[in-house]
Amino acid sequence: MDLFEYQGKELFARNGIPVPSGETAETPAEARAAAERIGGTVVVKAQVQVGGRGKAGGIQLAANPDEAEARARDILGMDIKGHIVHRVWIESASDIEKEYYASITFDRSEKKPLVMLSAMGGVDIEAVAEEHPDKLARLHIDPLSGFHPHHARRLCYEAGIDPEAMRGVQDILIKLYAGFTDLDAMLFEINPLILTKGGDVIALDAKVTIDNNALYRHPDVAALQESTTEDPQERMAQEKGVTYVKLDGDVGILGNGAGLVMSTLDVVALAGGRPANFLDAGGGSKADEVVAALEVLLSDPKVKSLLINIFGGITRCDEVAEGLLTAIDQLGSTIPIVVRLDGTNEEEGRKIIQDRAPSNVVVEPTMLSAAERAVALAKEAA
Amino acid sequence: MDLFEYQGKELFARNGIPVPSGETAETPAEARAAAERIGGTVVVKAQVQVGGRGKAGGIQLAANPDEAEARARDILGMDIKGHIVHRVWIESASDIEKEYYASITFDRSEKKPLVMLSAMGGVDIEAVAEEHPDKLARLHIDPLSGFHPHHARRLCYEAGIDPEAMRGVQDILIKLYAGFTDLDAMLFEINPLILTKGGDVIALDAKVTIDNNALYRHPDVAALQESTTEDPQERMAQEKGVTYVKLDGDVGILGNGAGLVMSTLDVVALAGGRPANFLDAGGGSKADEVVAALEVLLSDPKVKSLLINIFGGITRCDEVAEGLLTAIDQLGSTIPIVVRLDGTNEEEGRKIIQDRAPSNVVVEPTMLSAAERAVALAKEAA
Amino acid sequence: MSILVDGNTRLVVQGITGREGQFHATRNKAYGTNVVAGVTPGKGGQDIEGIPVFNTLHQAVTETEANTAMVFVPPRFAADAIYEAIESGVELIIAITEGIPAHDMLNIYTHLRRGNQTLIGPNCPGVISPGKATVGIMPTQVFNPGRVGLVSRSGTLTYQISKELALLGIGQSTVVGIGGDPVVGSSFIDIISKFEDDDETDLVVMVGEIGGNEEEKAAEYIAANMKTPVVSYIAGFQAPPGKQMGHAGAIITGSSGTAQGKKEALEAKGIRVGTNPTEVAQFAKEALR
Amino acid sequence: MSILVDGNTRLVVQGITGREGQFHATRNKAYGTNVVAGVTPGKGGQDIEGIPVFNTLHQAVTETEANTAMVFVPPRFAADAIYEAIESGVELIIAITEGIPAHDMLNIYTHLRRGNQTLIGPNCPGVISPGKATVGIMPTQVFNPGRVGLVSRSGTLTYQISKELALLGIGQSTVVGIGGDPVVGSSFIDIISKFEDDDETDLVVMVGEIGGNEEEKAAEYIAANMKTPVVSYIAGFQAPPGKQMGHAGAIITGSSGTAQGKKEALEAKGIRVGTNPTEVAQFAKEALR
Repeated sequence: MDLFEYQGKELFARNGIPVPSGETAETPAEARAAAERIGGTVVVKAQVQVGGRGKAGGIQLAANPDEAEARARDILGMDIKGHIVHRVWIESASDIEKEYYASITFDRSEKKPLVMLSAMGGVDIEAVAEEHPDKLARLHIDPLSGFHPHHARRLCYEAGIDPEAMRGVQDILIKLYAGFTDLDAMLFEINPLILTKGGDVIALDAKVTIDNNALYRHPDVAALQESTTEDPQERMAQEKGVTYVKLDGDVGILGNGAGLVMSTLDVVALAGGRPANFLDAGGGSKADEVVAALEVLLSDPKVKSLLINIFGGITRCDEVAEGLLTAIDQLGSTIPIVVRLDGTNEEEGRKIIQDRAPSNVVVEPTMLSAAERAVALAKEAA
Repeated sequence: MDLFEYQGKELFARNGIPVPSGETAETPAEARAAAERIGGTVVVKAQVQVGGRGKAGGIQLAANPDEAEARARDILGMDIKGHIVHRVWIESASDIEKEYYASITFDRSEKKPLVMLSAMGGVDIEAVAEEHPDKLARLHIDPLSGFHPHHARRLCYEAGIDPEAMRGVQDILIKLYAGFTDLDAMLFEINPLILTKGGDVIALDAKVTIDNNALYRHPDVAALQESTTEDPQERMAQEKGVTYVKLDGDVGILGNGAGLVMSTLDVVALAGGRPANFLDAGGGSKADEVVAALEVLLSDPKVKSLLINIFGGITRCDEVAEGLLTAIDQLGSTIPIVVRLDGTNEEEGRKIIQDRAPSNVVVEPTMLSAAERAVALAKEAA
Repeated sequence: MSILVDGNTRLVVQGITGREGQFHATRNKAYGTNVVAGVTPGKGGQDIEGIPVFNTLHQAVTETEANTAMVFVPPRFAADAIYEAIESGVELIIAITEGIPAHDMLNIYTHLRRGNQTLIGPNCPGVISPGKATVGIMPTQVFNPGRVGLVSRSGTLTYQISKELALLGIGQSTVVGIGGDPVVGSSFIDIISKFEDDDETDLVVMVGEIGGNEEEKAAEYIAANMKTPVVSYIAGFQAPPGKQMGHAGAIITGSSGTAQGKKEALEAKGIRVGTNPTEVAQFAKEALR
Repeated sequence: MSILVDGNTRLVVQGITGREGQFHATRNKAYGTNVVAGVTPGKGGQDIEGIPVFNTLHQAVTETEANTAMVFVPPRFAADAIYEAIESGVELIIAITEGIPAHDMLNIYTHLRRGNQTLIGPNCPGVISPGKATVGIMPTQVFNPGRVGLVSRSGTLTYQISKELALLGIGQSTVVGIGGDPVVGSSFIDIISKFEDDDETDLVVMVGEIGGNEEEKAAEYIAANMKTPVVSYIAGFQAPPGKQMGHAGAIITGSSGTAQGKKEALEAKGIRVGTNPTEVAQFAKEALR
């Protein structure tokens, strides 16, 4: 689960990491009111979960409430790389002396948290990593013995943090790591982490990703979750708890297990078709989940044919077949549906479909033949 | 640092471990008032840091405030194995169905925390361990991977905890371990841990020892510290931060380092004398500490001679000698003092004494000769 | 031989009285796996179709000498069950459960790697040595005894490729689903090195997918250490690019992680990569000639 | 030979710019120890009587190839310094600091014991191989080169017994103060087993005291594994009994822990136990004949 900047800053603040004070606003009038309460020069920042906001004009200074209202009017509704701005964050402008970069990543490859720190922050850090690798200090941490003050010191000296920022940066790194583990984070990133002219060290940005599997331990974070997609099928899928990504083709795809679904997309492409989506009904799909998944797929007018590709392990094919019948019954769809069922209870599943499914549902014996049939049917319908 | 029962229960309560509600009282009138506020039958419990309170009559039931006042009058001022009762704890009486035993110890030998649990609580647990070792479940915990729910389950099944108490005991064990590590405890002991007739699991007692070296991390616990000794020298030593234990002889002893001081006691005994105390001025003793230590020793009228046995490593003998001169100057003592100085800056130290000390101070070259001289001088003075 | 599970496997199932635990434990037993015990706290003394149930894994292992534990408990309790399995001393732990928090697995992984027990999974379909034993949720009818070792990050894709192999008359020595989570107990390298040492494995099929860099690391390992030939399949050429919010991830993974990148990394080391399940089975057949 | 420290020791002193750190670092150097670096954050680039100071131990070890670290930082920061020393890769860590919280040491001990670095202390006087090198706070004038290995829980008692040995003309191969805290990095057994393997050690003097059961465990170990003779001293026959508040401690330690109990345990294994420092030196002399 990705957090918006304002949510990340709220979490940081709760973990003792200094952030500028601020407020969210969803209308220009709210932005004005917020700027009045905060006082002085403020920054109006688009709240979207995508990089490059600044370059896109989504971050603007405002010297007074009038300007804040005007800037908010500019920014609200903006489309930044497909993300519509529905909310801005207004915070008091900081007096920046230096800009640093700090992050903690869950490094799958090393199977350790990776802490990175650079004195070259506020810029494209990927470019820094590429062009000045020695300016980006990196340290993997043993998860069992944890992050210690000496790690923070080493990172600061290796990154070349200024002496007057040493204490503040070390303190933030220690709190950042504690928060990273306490909150089951997959990513904490601060760019820029600034030294103010007054000598304080403050997080000016906050990119936070929390492990979805651990949200049950953090109900306050889970409660922040909101849909960030503008697509109706993606929204519906989120509501129903289905793993769905929209693509731009016309062959709707439903499979069980991410690997098999990815493989199905590849095979549809090889057969000359264009997948309309990625939809994983999950490793242990039951009838209800199949119904929910089909509802999402069939609500998409671009879908011309459906390919249901199930290989049962923990999933049982008879349950999938029952789900399919229920969905067709409820939704009354006449779109051609090609079904491939293999694995646990495959005979029972195929029998259910052959005996009881309407004529727009056909069974194919192999994945390849099913893909070819679905592609052909989509072309016919187009 | 050992806590009183009422302090331990307060810590337990803060860690989510259920304890009976109660109040402390230092007078019979306070006990009556407390019993009135608590209501119903209460237990009046002597607050002393020693086992066997119950057998000594330090724990009494009281059916009403009148009885509570009377029982408090009985108990306050009682001498339980040398500990005078200055305070009682009044708590609502529990409806006991079963009594268990639970503890976590810092096991120096295995270098792991040891969790113990028994369904035979409320009695002398050392006897249970001796006579029914299979009734006392024991489990060492890896400090880095920590205490997990499966440890709690295993302990409960192995100890034979009743099914209706399973959940409550497991929950308490998990919280107990978390508190043990969070609070830098050396001992957590609950005897009895009870199952009430209502089905709740509650800690009826609390023995807690916190690592003195870690008290800086727990200022709230450190603030609970109070002197528990009735002896004037021990009190003075505590105030001055000197490690001192009174013994019943007449040769006062001051050394640096616990091992050397223990050895000095042994050598004094071998020389036919009786040590008046154990006093370790510490591994890095400086002049101030020597002055403080001598103040404690010289305030004891039973001390007939003093043996100062210093082997300097990190301690410097010249600083000890200066401290000795300062102390004699300030306190004006004429008691015979035998000094043995060896190690770092020994020449300078001996010279300071030989040149500037009054005539009641003599220097001996070896520990053995110094002990013999101090014993002889004590006998002369007696 | 074969690797990990075989006729010497003595299986204890953690969470045996749950719906799925019971279903698959009895299926594993029906296949011929020696399922010696189950564990569900509070249900000690019961039995599941003749499999005795214990309150604690410690007791189950002590009394039945189980050497393999299968974790079938819900995600919130699964990390605890894996720790319990580690402490019980079993040689092999196979964790089927999906949805264990990543930080829990990070701690488990670090703890486990200091000893010499093996963890497969979590979020994996299990392990089958066809004709000998199966531990997990795989549909056994797809697999036949043979001399191909198969290792995969994906469950259902494993079945698909095994089915394609079966259509060409190829069976497996052992099939291992290592699981798709960010942190799993055993990597491709851990498993293919076991296949390298197995007399009954003549070829390894490695089934990867987009994300991470385990396939790239395996390519290096194979080139440096393997005599047994390897063919591979990678899923996800058409997959939508994963959303990358921060830059830190991009810095550490660089350009690796795409299906095309993985394919090129493997092919650079002389490993043929199929782009659909039928093709990789064909490559396997050719490599076995 | 000798053990732990000698002419190959390359010492880095953590906390070198503190009052005690500076005093003892320069004394160690004056004795002949190769003190190659010091560490104090923020003071990198300075030097202490020619010893270069670095901001981090990592940098100090990288640039000077130090193989031994001495921890001389205040107790609140000492656990961090020990972790830093472990990560720096030095072979030997000698922690002088007194007052480190016991739970911190428990974690450090568990962490350390999974690798193969050695920690002596904390709350110890250090290690000296007379005539070769000293690391710590011991008064060097008390020690002479010789063939007795001495290991002790107590600092000042170590000096006392070494002095008694000197009065009888006996010197030491190495003297190790293992420290008196509840959890120290190396036990009696760890050190006497090193003496057993040392060609230059003909006799071991083990100096124990009341509390714990390390002496009892050492007695078992000596009887089972040692060819080198051992004599022992135990302090605390007249010591006041330790206050025992709960019963849990009594259950685990049983009757061990008293000076008399330790003496009997050692004597039961044929190890002579002196009851005062002069006597144990005498026993050592007799054993060396």
